[in-house]
Amino acid sequence: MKVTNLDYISANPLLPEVRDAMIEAIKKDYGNPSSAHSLGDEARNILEKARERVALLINSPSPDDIVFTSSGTESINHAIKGVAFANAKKGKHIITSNIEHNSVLKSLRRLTKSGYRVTSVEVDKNGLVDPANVHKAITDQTILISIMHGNNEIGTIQPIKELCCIAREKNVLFHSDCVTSVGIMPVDVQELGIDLISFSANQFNGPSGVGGLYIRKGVNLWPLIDGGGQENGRRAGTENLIGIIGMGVAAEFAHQEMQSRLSHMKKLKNRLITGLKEKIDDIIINGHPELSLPNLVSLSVKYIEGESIVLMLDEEKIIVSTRSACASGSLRASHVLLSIDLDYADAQGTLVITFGKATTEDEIDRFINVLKNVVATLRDMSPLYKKSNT
Amino acid sequence: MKVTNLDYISANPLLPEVRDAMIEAIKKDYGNPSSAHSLGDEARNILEKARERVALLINSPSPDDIVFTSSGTESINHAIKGVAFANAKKGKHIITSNIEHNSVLKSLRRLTKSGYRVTSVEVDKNGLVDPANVHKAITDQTILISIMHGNNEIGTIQPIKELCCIAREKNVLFHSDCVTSVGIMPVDVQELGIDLISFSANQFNGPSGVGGLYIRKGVNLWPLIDGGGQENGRRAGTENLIGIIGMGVAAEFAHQEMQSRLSHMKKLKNRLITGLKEKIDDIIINGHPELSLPNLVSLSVKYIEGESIVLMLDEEKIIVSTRSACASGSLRASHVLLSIDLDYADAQGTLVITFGKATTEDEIDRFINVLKNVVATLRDMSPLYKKSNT
Amino acid sequence: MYSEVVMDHFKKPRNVGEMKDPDGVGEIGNPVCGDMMNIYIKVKDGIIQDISFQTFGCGAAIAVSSMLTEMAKGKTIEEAKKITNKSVAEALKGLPKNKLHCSNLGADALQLAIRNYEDKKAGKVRVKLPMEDVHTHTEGDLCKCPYCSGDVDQGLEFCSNCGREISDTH
Amino acid sequence: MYSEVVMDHFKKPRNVGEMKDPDGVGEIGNPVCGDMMNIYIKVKDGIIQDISFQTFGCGAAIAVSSMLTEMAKGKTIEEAKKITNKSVAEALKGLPKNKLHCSNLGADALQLAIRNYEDKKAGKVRVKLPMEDVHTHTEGDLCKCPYCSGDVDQGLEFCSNCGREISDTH
Ligand SMILES: Cc1ncc(COP(=O)(O)O)c(C=O)c1O
Ligand SMILES: Cc1ncc(COP(=O)(O)O)c(C=O)c1O
Ligand code: FES
Ligand code: FES
Repeated sequence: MKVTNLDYISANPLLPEVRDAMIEAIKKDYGNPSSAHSLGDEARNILEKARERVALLINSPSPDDIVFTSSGTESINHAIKGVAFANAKKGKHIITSNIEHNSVLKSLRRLTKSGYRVTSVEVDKNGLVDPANVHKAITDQTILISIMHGNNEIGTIQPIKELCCIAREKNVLFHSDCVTSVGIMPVDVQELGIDLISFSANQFNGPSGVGGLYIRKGVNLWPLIDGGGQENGRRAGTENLIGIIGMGVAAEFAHQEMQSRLSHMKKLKNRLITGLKEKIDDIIINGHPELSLPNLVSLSVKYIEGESIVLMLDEEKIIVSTRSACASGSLRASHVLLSIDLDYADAQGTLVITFGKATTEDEIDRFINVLKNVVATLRDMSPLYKKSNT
Repeated sequence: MKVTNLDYISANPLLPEVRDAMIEAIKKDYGNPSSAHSLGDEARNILEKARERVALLINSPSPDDIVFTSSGTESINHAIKGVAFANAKKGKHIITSNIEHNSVLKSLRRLTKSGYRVTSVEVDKNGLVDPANVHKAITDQTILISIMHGNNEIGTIQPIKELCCIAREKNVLFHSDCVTSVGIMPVDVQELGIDLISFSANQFNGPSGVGGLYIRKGVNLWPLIDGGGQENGRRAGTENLIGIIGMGVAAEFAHQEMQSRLSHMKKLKNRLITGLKEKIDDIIINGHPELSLPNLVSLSVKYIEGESIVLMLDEEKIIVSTRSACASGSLRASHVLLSIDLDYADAQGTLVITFGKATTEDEIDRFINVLKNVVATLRDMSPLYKKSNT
Repeated sequence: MYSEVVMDHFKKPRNVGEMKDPDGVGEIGNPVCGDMMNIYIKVKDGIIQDISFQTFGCGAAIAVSSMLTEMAKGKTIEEAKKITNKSVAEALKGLPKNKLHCSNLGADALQLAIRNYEDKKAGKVRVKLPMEDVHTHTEGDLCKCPYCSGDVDQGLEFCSNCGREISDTH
Repeated sequence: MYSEVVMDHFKKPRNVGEMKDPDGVGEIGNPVCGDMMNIYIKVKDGIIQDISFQTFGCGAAIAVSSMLTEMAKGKTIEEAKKITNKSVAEALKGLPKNKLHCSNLGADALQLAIRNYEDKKAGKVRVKLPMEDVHTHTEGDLCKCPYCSGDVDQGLEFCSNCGREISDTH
């Protein structure tokens, strides 16, 4: 039986067109985009073509505002540490939220070791940040606000435009981890009025290990990686041209197909949520009912634990995840789920279901049916289930 | 006519076996190595296989000591900044040499903005560092010595083993930028007794934008990129699995074919130097006559300027470079060439000729003949040539 | 990720379920991951006649529970006391590094059940085993990971052995 | 990298070579890259009758020299004085950002040659045009790149416009 992949957030399958472009690039075996000879020219042209495509996807005023990186994580580190170091004279205070991805959290934690102070604002039960809280947290020492767009565990989408407005008014830079949103839903840097956004090719069917950072013109930040003059001096190191070419093609298709993909995913999401509620008792759908990523459902199954659900589904060739892949080595309950006041045991029984363009309604239906059985089996084993029934 | 590529250092062609492995990986479209399900297992296995192959190439005691990065440059930034920040309590003094690659220089320059002090030791006319000078430069504040293995502009190979000995005796960490040596000549981290080395897949016919960092067990350093738990917590971010697979295969072949490649390149290098000296007047071969990379010749052509030579050769479908690609945006004379006391104008007239496994003797011969004509044409145009003849 | 033996016990766990009128019950929660396990034993003539488990936990925890009950069944109390985390993990043909702590859950729950049985016989109240989650850090020295006891590099917020996140106080 | 016109002038440079008994000579060195250019002119009745160049420099510098000599040939001194870096660069259909400074070399050498011619006529000694290589940096403000006059982000050691490396004092 074909594998049903409902863990797109960990690894989006490559779009066939992306795959072909990358294979062609490997066969062509381009030169080094920095070389001052004809092999270099050819490579540089293809690199800049990819940059234009990515710029279009996020409506960047100029392709030059895009820096290619090796992952969403690198982009985030670059933005946060880069702004922090370059603006240390102005102040050392940074504001973030309680439900950020590890790459934001750990970059900030790292900075606290160099004397930076971090304020983390709470979210409500739906996972929403209240802009008023961010406003209140700003001091004259504040140099940066970093709040994510779509949460990767519960899907909640933050009011970035409103937050950017506040930041601009107070003359504070604003960065958003848009890894889960860019390429999935419209993200327009000019409309948002944002200073920095981080994103990752794999989230929109491009290759893994390729990311992007948008830097508004005039924003002050240090490179994370110093060396040669690549990427306009903003990020040194010979480029992963094959990956970047793949990202460019993925960006172009994500841009073109945005609306049709969105309506497909919304349909799947509705079907999934309705089906789950109908067939399985004692579940919680986490996150905001409307302001939520179209391709993600966060499901807490009471009385049982997530990893065992994942393993049992895996035996049935259904792939889901308990949380984003990069955190799956961690055994503690997710800080995101605890932040929305989920009970510890419920947090441990949470699945993140993500899907995409190629996912079918049949796959959704099969998932619901198989999950129903898995839940029954595991609940039979669970000390919590019995307790709750007596 | 087929292009004659004598600029391997900017972009090594992919080995056919590497190309095939990467194409296969793209077609397979692996999952995320961090995922706790079967797609993750598969991806993790292939990632670890690549790590083993790379470990073998440099004789690392364990594959776990290898961290995959996005370039030689990233590895270097990681090593230098990582050691500096993690050991700041011990001291803030770092020793390097005058002829390091930009990624070392600029990482160090960045650190000086955070209160670190850098001592840069001179090299002699052959480009060699004198270990006695390094020894003298060590203070009780010294935490790191970073000296490259094979120089990328003149080829000179430093006495790393001796330098490591000194460092160890003084309890100072030693990092070496081995980008030009790993995969080209034997580099054995255990025999060298070294703490950290940086390297890059493309130098041994792997893909661009994939690097490695060897970290001896017990060495203290901070990650450059914080976030998820990838690479044993040493480097966060979803992996560029396709590139890493390519690096693994390239490492395996570099390891197996090391001796035959070496003797092929030595033959080419001899032929090239002899031919040049025979056919073209007023040239200088830079670097050490023996302690030099087998695949690189640095040639200064008096009275004319490098870029115009490169362009004219390019018209004849011969690709060479004036210096490493990542520095080719820079117009100043190379700091490396000035450090070996080359005259400013001679430094501007310098070519770096690099070749590899697939290069033939015919290509070398054709290069020499075409160069002879180009040099004559440009000298006719040069105010310096006339002056020197009157 | 898991060995075949682990997967077999996970997929077809032996001795699942609550026991009516057990002679001893061991209940334990894992401080690392928040998972829970109950072990029920029935003892006759100093021999564990019947044993069953309930587990809220990861695949390893379920496999450990299952393997443990198989190992303990039919053993004397004295023999069963000798079952350790290590012997369970070995019987499972190993566990991933960051899952080694899951085997603690099993052996500890069994020992608690035995203690509960003995206490009951002696008329005492049930005791909970204390669990440590302390991360000791000696300045200058390498710290030890609280989960796998491996060396932890300073500056890392992960144990480089088991990959476990280590708390801020590190 | 270069336009077709640049490549054409580079590959087939016009008016190459030293001139015997020139009426004016302009010699200039480029402080950015260390390249050099000599321009020789022969003037009759206020018209540049002949012009030639010698250049030690990059492809752009050679193309600039060639184009410049073509543009100046046959022009009156007054007309030739109006030839600027910009008009040469435009005639070449543009230069890469980081090569814009190379066109300075050409126009400046021509102006020097004309000055030399006029000075000779007036019996003066030859003067060298002063060249600036100063990078002014106003704290708080964006600095200006000394090469392309674009804004330079602080913290960068490169001009983000032309890609030129900017000295340590930045
Ligand atoms: C000596 C040396 N160090 C570092 C680098 C940078 O490596 P990468 O191009 O992989 O970033 C190079 C690149 O050629 C090099 O020659
Ligand atoms: C919200 C969020 N931020 C950051 C990342 C890290 O991106 P990458 O995996 O490209 O390093 C992820 C990964 O899934 C994510 O979901
Ligand atoms: S992770 Fe909790 S017992 Fe295994
Ligand atoms: S780089 Fe010197 S004139 Fe062009």
